[in-house]
Amino acid sequence: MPETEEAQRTRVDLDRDYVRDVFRAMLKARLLEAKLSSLYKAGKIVGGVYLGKGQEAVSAALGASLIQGRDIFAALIRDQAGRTAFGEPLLDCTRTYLGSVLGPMKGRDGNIHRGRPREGMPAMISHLGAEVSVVGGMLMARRLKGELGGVVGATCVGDGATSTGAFHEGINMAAVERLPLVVIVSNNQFAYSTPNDRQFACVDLLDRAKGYGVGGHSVDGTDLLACADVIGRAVRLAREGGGPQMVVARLLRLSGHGEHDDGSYVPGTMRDSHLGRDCLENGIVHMIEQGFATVDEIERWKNRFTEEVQAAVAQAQQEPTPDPWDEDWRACSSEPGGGI
Amino acid sequence: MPETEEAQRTRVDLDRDYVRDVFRAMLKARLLEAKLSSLYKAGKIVGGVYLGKGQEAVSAALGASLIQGRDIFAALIRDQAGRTAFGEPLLDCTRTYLGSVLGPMKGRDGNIHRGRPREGMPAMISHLGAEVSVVGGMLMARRLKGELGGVVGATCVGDGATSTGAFHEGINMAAVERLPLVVIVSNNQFAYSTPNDRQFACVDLLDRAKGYGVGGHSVDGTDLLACADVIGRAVRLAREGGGPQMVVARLLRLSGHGEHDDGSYVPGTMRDSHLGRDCLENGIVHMIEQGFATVDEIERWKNRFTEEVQAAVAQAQQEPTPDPWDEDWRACSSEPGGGI
Amino acid sequence: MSVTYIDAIRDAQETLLREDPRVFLYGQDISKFGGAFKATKGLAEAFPGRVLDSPISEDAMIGMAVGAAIEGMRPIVEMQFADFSSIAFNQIVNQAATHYYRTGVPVPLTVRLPSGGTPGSGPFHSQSMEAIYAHYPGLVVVTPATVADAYHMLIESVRLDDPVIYCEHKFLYRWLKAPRINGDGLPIGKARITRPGKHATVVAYSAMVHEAVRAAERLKDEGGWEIEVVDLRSVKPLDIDTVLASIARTGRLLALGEAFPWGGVTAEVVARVCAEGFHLLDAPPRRLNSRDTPVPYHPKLWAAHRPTPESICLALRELLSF
Amino acid sequence: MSVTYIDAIRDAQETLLREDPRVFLYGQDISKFGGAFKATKGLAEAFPGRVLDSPISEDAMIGMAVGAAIEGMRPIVEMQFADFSSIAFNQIVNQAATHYYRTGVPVPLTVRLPSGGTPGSGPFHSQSMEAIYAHYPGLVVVTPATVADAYHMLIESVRLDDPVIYCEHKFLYRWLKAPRINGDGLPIGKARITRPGKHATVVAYSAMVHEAVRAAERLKDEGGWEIEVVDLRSVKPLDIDTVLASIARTGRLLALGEAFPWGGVTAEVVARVCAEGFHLLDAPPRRLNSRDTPVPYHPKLWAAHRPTPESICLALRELLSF
Ligand SMILES: Cc1ncc(C[n+]2csc(CCOP(=O)(O)OP(=O)(O)O)c2C)c(N)n1
Ligand SMILES: Cc1ncc(C[n+]2csc(CCOP(=O)(O)OP(=O)(O)O)c2C)c(N)n1
Ligand SMILES: [Mg+2]
Ligand SMILES: [Mg+2]
Repeated sequence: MPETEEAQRTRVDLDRDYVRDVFRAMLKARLLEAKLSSLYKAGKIVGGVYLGKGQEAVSAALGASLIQGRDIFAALIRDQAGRTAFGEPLLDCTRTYLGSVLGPMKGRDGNIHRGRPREGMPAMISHLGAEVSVVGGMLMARRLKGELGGVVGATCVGDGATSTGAFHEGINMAAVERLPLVVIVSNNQFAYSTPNDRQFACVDLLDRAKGYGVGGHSVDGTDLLACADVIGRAVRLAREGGGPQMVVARLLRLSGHGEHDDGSYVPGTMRDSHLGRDCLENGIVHMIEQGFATVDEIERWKNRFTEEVQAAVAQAQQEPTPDPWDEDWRACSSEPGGGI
Repeated sequence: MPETEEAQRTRVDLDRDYVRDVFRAMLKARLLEAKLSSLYKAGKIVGGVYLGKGQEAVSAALGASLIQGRDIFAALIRDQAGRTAFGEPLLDCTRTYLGSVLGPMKGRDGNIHRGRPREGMPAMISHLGAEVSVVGGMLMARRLKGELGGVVGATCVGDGATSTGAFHEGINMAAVERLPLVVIVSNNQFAYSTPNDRQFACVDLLDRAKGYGVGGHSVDGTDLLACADVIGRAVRLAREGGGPQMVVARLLRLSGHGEHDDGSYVPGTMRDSHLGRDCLENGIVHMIEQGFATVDEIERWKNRFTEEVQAAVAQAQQEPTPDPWDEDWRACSSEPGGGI
Repeated sequence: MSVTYIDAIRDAQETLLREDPRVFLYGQDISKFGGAFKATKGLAEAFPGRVLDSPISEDAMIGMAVGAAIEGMRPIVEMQFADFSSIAFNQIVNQAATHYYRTGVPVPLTVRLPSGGTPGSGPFHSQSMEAIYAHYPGLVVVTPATVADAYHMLIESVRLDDPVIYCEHKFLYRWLKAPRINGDGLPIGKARITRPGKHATVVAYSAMVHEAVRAAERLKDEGGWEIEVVDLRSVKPLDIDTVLASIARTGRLLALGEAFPWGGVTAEVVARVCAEGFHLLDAPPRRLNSRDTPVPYHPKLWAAHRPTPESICLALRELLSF
Repeated sequence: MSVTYIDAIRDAQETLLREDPRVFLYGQDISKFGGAFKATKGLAEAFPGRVLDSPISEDAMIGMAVGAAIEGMRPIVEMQFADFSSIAFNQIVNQAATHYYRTGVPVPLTVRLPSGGTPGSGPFHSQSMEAIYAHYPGLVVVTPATVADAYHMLIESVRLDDPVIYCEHKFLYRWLKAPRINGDGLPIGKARITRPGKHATVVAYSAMVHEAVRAAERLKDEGGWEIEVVDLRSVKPLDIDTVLASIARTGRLLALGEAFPWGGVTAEVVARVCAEGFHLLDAPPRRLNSRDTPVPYHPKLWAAHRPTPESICLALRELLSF
C-alpha cells in the first residue's frame, strides 16, 4: 500500500549528490521563473507564462533521476525544475520565451512547448494527456532497436489531465507493453480553476494505478526529500524492469494557472494548509537540517544561478527574432511532388 | 470487496418474476439470433450480424431490471437479450436486419445500431465507448428537468472498449456528477481476436471501479441467477442514489465476433473451461432446479417465442425496402437558409 | 458605453438561459470562474445549477450534450479553445452530426469554438476549424464577424433544432466594439454585403471580413477602386446566391479565409461560384488563405502566416489588373 | 494467378518489413489474426515481434507511432476502419502533422485507412476522410486506385520522411485484380492519365477512378465521346499540372469524389483549376460528390448516395452539352 510505503520511509539511504542535484534544479528554476514572471509583467515575453512554482520538488526529483542522453523526459507545463535537472540549457528556455530565432523551436512554437525530441526531450503539444503515448512509442522504438535496457521514459501530468482519454489510452498501452514509463501526476488540487471534486470522484488518484496494473506511489509534493525518495525509487523500479510506475504527488501550485491569472479561486484555508507549503523554502530548511547543504553553499548557488539566469536572459534578448522572409514555410520535410 | 459480495450471495431473495423475465428474454434472444444467423448464412441479411450468444444472462439481467418508459438503456453489440428484456419489439430487430424501410432506422443505419432515442433507447454509433457519455447526458437532462428520481441509465461495453478514451471520459464524468449510471463490462476475454493480455494489464477490470470512485461488482456471466442477483442489485443501488455502478462479468462469447468470423483464436481449453459454459443451457437447469420454472413452461415459452420470431421475420421480409426516390436525403432537420 | 464581441456572446447566453429553461452551459472553468475568456462571467451565479464545470474530457463533453439534447435540452458547450475540439471530433462528426439522419431525432446542441489566431498563441490555440466541421453532413457551422451577429447568431444557433458549430473569433473578442447590439435581422444561411462596391468581390467570414474592409479602404484611397465585401456569416449553409449576385455586379472574386490553404471555405466558395456563375466572372477567381504550415507562435511569423490587408491588397491588385 | 488490391497492400508491407528493419506494424487484430481485412496475414509469423496487436486505443496508437518515429522507426498503423481514425484525429493533425514544422524532426509514420463505402456497411464503416487530413499542413495524403499503386505507393509512403495518410479503398480490396504488380514509376505527387480523351476531363481518385472509366466507356458507346480520366493518386500533394494539361486538351472538367459534398477534394481541384487554368475552360467546371447525408446502410440507399456510372454520365452529358 502506498501510504505505508510513504510512512515507513527512512531517508538515510538518499544519495547525497542526487538530493543536491534536485535542490539546485529547484532553486535555479525558481530564480529563472521569477525572472520570467517579471519579464511577463513588463510585457517582454512572447506568449503566455506558466510557472511551476510550488511544484519544483516533484519535477526536479524526476528530472534528476533521469539520465540525459539515455532516458526520455516529456516535460509538461510546470516542469521548469525537471527540465533544469535533466540538463536542458537555460538558453533553450530564455530564447523561447523571448522570441529568439535561435531557440530550439525557432519561433515556430513557444515556451513550455519547447523540446529537443532527438535528444530525449519531446516537444509537447497543448492537448493534455497526449504525450503519454508518445513517450510510450519512444520506448517501444528503443525496445524494437534492442536499446531498451536500463532506459526510462517519464512524463508529468496534472490532476486535470487524468480526465483525458489520451492519458487513459496512453498509460493503459504502456501497461500492456510493460514499458519502463514513469508518469507523475501532480495533483495541485485544481485544473485551471476547476477543483478536484469537479474533476474526479475517486478517493485518491492513486487508486487508478491498480486499475491500470502499474506500480503506484504517493508522495507529499511539498517535501523535497520525500519527493527525491519516492520518485527516485519509482524511476529505479521502472529502470529495473518493474514496468510502468505512477506517482501521485499532493501539492498546490503557488502561482496562478498562468501569469495572467491570480488564482483567487484557491481558498485561503487551502493555501494555509500543509498543501500550501513552499517546497523550496521548506527544502532549504531540510537541506540544512539534514546536512545535505550548508547555508553558505545555498547562498553561493543562489548567486551563481541568479547570474546564469541574467546571462541567459541578456543573451536571448540580444538575439534576432524570426524573420518571415527567412522562414521556409515548409510543414513537410520531403515535399513529394514539390508542394501541396 | 466484490468477491465477498459474490460469495456471500444467497439467492432466496431473488424476485421470481424478475428471474423469469430474465430467462424468457435470454431464450427469446437466443432463438431470434439463431434465426438471424441462418438468415445471414443464406445471404438474406443486409450488413453484418453480431450475436450475443453466451452473453444473454448478463444482458437480460440488465434489461429486465430496467423500466421501459422511465429508464435509459444504451444497448451495444451483444445485447439482443437485454433489448428483448427491456421491451424492444422483435420487429425493430427483424426489420433492421432484413432492410425493411419500416424499421426504426428506415434503412439509413442498421442492425445493432438501431434505437429509439426518444423512448430511452439511444442508437449506438460504432465507435466503442462513445455511448457512455451519451447516457450520462440523458441522465443530466433528467436531473436538470427535475425528473431524475428513481431513474437509471445503463449501457454495456466489452473488455476491449475499456481501452477507449471515450469510456474513460464518460465514466469519470458520470462519477463526478454522481449519476445513476450502470455500466456493465462483459469481459468475454477477447476483443475481436485480441486477448485480454494485449488489452489491459490489471489483474481484474473491476480494479478500475475504485479508480473512478464508482460502485464495483463482479459476476460470473455464465450463471443466470448470479447475474440476476448482482446486476439487479447494481441497478437498485444506482436507482436508490448510490451513484454510478460498474459490473464486470466474466464469460465467453459462444459465437464468432460476427457471423463472418469462426472465432478460432479462442483456445479450446478456454472454451472447455467454466468460462465457456452456456448460460442458457445452464440457466435451464437452474430455473428448473430452483423452482423458477417447470420443464413444461420452458417448452411452451420456446414454442411461443419460435413462432413470434418466425412471424417477425416473415413480416419484415414482406415489407418494402427503402427507395432512394422517396428518401429525403436530409441530414439536418431545420435546413436554415434552405440547404448546404 | 459599448458592447464588445465577447460581451455579445455572454449576453446571448444570458438571454438564452433566462428565456429558455432547456438551455444549460457546460465547459471547462465556465462556472464560477466565468471561462478562460470570461464569456460566461456571472452566469453561474445568476442561473444556479445551469452553468456547469466539466472535467477535461472534450469527448465526453459532446457525448453528454448529445444525450441531453436527445432528452429535449439545449446544451451550449464551450470548448476552451477550438483547437481542443479535436478531442471531441468523433462525438461531433459521428454522434451529433449523424443523429438526425439515423434516428429522426434532432440533437439541438451548440458548440462554441474560440477560434482563430492571435499574436503569440501558437499552433494549438489559434486554429480555425470551420471547414473540418462543415465537411460533415448534419452540422450547421456559423462564423459571426460582427458584435450583433455574435449575439443574434448565438441565439439563433441555440434555437435551431440541429447541432451548430459556433466559431467565435478570439481576435475580435475585445477589439471589436459596437455602441449597442443592433441586428439586421438576417437569419443563419444568409450572407451580408458588408461594404458595397463594383470592381471586385471579396468573400470573407469571421475576422477576415475586417481585414477585407481595411484592404478595400486602402484600394479606395490608392486608386479609387470600389471593392465589395461579402460576409458569409455562416459557412454551412453557404449563401451562394448573395455571393453570385455580388459577382454579377463586380465580375471578380477573391475568396478570403484565415484557415489552411488546402480545401476549406475558400475552395468551396470558388468551386460553387464557378459551377453556378462561371459566366459572371471576368477574371480567374482567386483565393487567399493562411500559409501551409501550423500557425506559428512568434507574432512576426504569425503576421506573415495569415492574410493581412497588405497581402489582400496584393491579391486584389492582381485580380483587378487581369 | 492474379494479385488483388489487398494482396498488394499485404505484399508491400512484407517487402517493407523485409527490407527495412525500422518498419513495424501496429493495429487492432493485425498480428496472428492478420487484421480485419487480412492485410497483414502471415506477417506476424514471418517477422516476430514486429507486427503488434494494439488495444482499442486509436489516440494512443498514433501517439505511439509518433514517438517511435521520433526515435527513427517507421511505424505503419492500421486503423480497423478509416472511420475510427476520428478518435486519433488529434494525434494525427496536432501531434504528427505539426512535428516537423515545430521541431525540425520529421516523423515518418504511415497510417493505413481502410476507406470508402461498400454495400451494407453504413455510416461508420464507409467514410472517406482524405479531405479532412489533407486540410492540415504537414501531412501527405495518398489515395491509390490501382493494384500497382496500392503496392508502390505504400512502399513510397513508408520511405517518405513525413507522416502519410494512406487511404485504401475497401471496395477495391478483392474486386480489383491485376495479373502482376507492374508500376509505372510515378512518384507520390504525380497524377496519371488513366484513360486518354479529348472532349472532357474527369478528375477522380481511389475507387471513383473506376466508376469514371465505366462512365467514359458508356459515353463512348453512346455518342462516341472521348472522356479523359485523370487519377490524382495523391490528393495532397495534388498534381494540378497534369490536371491542367488535360483540361488544356479537353476544355471541360468534372471533379469526381465519393466524399461528402461540402469542401473536399473536388472543391480543391475546381478552385485550383479555376485559379490557374481559367482560360482553358470552355464550360463551367462541375463537381460530383456523394449526397449530403451520412453514408446510408441499406445497399439501395448507398448506391444512390455515392456517384455511380449513371450519375457520372448524367453530369458529363450536361458538361458536354454546354
Ligand atoms: C485536451 C485539453 N483541453 C483543454 C486544455 C486547456 N487547458 C490547459 S491547462 C488546463 C488545466 C490543466 O490542469 P491540470 O492537468 O490539473 O494541470 P495544472 O495546470 O494544474 O498543472 C486546461 C484545461 C488543454 N490544454 N487540453
Ligand atoms: C473506437 C473503435 N475502434 C475499433 C472498432 C472496431 N471494433 C468493433 S468491435 C471490436 C472489438 C470489441 O471488443 P469488446 O469491446 O471486447 O467487445 P466484444 O466484441 O468482445 O463484445 C472492434 C475492435 C470500433 N468499433 N471502435
Ligand atoms: Mg492541476
Ligand atoms: Mg470482448
